[in-house]
Amino acid sequence: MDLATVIFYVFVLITLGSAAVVVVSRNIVRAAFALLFTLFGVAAMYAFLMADFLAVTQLLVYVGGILVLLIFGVMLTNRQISVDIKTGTVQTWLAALIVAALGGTLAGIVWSTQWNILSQPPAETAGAPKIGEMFLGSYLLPFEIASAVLLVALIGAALIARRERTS
Amino acid sequence: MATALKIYFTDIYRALYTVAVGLKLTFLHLFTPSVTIQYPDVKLKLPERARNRLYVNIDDCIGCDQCSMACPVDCITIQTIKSTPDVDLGTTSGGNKKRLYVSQFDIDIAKCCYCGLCVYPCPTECIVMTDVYEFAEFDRQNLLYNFSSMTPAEITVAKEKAKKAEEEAAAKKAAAAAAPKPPAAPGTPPPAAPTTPGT
Amino acid sequence: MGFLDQRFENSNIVVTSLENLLNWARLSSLFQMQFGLACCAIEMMAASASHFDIMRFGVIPRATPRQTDVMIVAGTVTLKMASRIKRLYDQMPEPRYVISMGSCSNCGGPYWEHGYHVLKGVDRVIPVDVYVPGCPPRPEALLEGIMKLQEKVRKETLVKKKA
Amino acid sequence: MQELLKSFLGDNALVYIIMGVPPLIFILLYALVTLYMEMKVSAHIQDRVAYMRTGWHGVLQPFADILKLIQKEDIIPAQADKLLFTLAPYLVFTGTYAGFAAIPFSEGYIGSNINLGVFYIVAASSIVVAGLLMSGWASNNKWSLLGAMRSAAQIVSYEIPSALAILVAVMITGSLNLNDVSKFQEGGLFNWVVFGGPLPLLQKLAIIPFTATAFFILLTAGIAEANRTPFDLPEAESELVQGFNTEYSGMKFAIFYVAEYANMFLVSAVAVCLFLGGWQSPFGSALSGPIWGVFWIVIKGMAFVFFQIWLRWTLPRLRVDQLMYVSWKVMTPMLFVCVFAVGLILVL
Repeated sequence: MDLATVIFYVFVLITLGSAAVVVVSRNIVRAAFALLFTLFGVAAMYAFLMADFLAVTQLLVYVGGILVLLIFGVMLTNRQISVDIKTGTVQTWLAALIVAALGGTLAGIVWSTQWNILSQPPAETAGAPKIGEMFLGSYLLPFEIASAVLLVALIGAALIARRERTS
Repeated sequence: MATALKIYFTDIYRALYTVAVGLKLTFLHLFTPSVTIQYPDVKLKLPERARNRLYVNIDDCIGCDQCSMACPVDCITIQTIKSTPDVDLGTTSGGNKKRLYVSQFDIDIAKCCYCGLCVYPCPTECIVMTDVYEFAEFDRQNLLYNFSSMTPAEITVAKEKAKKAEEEAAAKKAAAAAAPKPPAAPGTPPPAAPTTPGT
Repeated sequence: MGFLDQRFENSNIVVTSLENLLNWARLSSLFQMQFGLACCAIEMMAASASHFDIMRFGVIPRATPRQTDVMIVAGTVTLKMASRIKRLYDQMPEPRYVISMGSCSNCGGPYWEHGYHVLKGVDRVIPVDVYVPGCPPRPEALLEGIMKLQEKVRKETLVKKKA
Repeated sequence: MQELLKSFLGDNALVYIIMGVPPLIFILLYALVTLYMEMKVSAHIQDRVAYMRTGWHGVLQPFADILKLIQKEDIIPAQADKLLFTLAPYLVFTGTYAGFAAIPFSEGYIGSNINLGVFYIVAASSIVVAGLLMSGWASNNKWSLLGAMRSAAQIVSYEIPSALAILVAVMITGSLNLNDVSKFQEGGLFNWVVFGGPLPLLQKLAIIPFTATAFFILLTAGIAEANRTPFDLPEAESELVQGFNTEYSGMKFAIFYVAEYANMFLVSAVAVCLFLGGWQSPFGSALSGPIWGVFWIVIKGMAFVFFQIWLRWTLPRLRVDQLMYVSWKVMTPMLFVCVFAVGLILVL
């Protein structure tokens, strides 16, 4: 086992361990911070798959953007008076059923997938220039629609947040 | 609209301009020689009438208690013992004859507020403010300065002598005033009530 | 308690040189907890300003007690403030030192007799290492107090005290 | 350097680990120097002298400070979240240190020669935000929490102008790899991107105002991201008692301190690599080469670290609304103009 494999398993351990903390932890802020390590570990997985653009984007968008917002929200609402936001266990049976179904599906996929590791990185499809060309070439329409949706969301948020002048 | 835009751009311009002015000023100060006095090596010369630590020339003190009365914070404690006519306590540098033993002359320098009011009433100019200001201590007890030069043994001797003399004087007075009259209670008026320091 | 304080049974050459090094570090980097309470604070500011420059001794003001080494209590400690001083002193990490600056914090100063509202000396709530007399002391006097404290720190030892 | 090590050691992963060590050594040495420089510069700006009693002009002071911080009691408040409280400073430092991987210290040395250099640095700095939030929350102290909130809000909003300013440089150089960007600016002072890069003269003259603006804004946004004055609201002493590191003492505080200084150099180095030629010598081929490369990038970076210190002792702190105003209403629109104009000039 060479060093790269060891590092890979360390990242696997970090990802799975922190994911377990996210699920199990009763302290919601700790769960949110554990999510940081999960997302970070996933980014590392992408890096191992030679998808470095995806890895960095994962880090930037999920850790830098979404997670920070999440933590913001959790921290601000965590200690509100008379509202106790703590995760408890409810509807165990239903949850177990859904989890079993989901887990079964995932296990099936894992079982049926051909785990052939590529000896050469797929350089042509993963690099930033290629992704950029695809966005502005064959996938221009979805890309533009996505940006229009984001713009609408942004304007909507501004409208909701804006205080009424009169009244 | 146009004015709003104008204000917007003027604000940006002014922000940059003022920052530049500030930066220039601080940059020039980077090269002005510093004014720092390297204290333990170089010391500032104090003004002539600087008031710092008190000093008492106990040889000149006549125990008149004036400084203690003048002190606004009562940090001076003086106790005196009357001397008998047979002892000569010497004279002060000004030529006054000393009549009292100064058995205790304590200044709690920790309490002192360096106002200098004790200096002016002193008839023999024996209490002065010096220019010593470096006298930090590890223990506050060391800030209680004892200026009296008398040892405890000397104090006991002097006290006994004074007591004897007093008794003799009282007896003499009683004898002179004949038997029926009760002896007057003389007793020296006590000096300013000594107070325990630090309470 | 500090990192290595009183961890050694007896003193030898290694311990002594380590001691010297650590004491040197301690005494030349005294981060300051400002406690300017009255007129002495003005002199404390003067001591930090250009002419006297307390930073020459490695004294840097820090805002939070967690990062400070020496608390300079400068001024009249009122009874109300005394509890705060105690609390902030408790928040300072070991090794910590206290300089009491000026008559008021030394023993109550002008208020020692009739001050119904003044703590008669800050040493009644926290242990004081150096007393700087003066009302208020000159900035140099504070610097001398710092040097006195450095003298004290230089003599500290890592060896466990014999009971 | 990487190839050389590979020929020695064989194992790839080991090479990567060894490649990661030089920035760490650099950060520690640089932090000591900057610690000293900051105090001396501040003192001389105020006509003082600072640090005179530890060695010649107090040069040993940083060592005394660090040695003292090691000795200090390590306090973890009773009500704090012990795990997160301990983890936070390391996370902050890791985020900053990770950024150094993509900085080319010389032609021959770059921690990780990936194609996404700058993009990666921007992403890595988001770990710092998470670390700061963690420290603020775990301290269980209202000032820490407020400081961390402010810090996160500030860094997140200043990432936008800095990303746009990076975009301006990247449009000209056509690469995200800082080593390639530096190579692109070969040939002396006037081929640096801030002077338009090695473009034809006419294009160059047209592009200079926009690149200069972008460079200036990148530097300012960098100061904001490093939480330095005048954008030091997160640790405003007078209102927030050191902000997120209120409760930190001893070594944990020292790590925050080093991370802040490292961040200062990181933002300076990014600006230098993108706009001022990175490890390129300003005199063309004279005084260039791998060793001189290290010298030039460190000198340029330190110049901007000095600039940050200089600015710190010149300007007072901004208000929160002013801070956001500068980011959203001044820098971002200006950079949109810059990006548009640079694109136009490059296409024409």
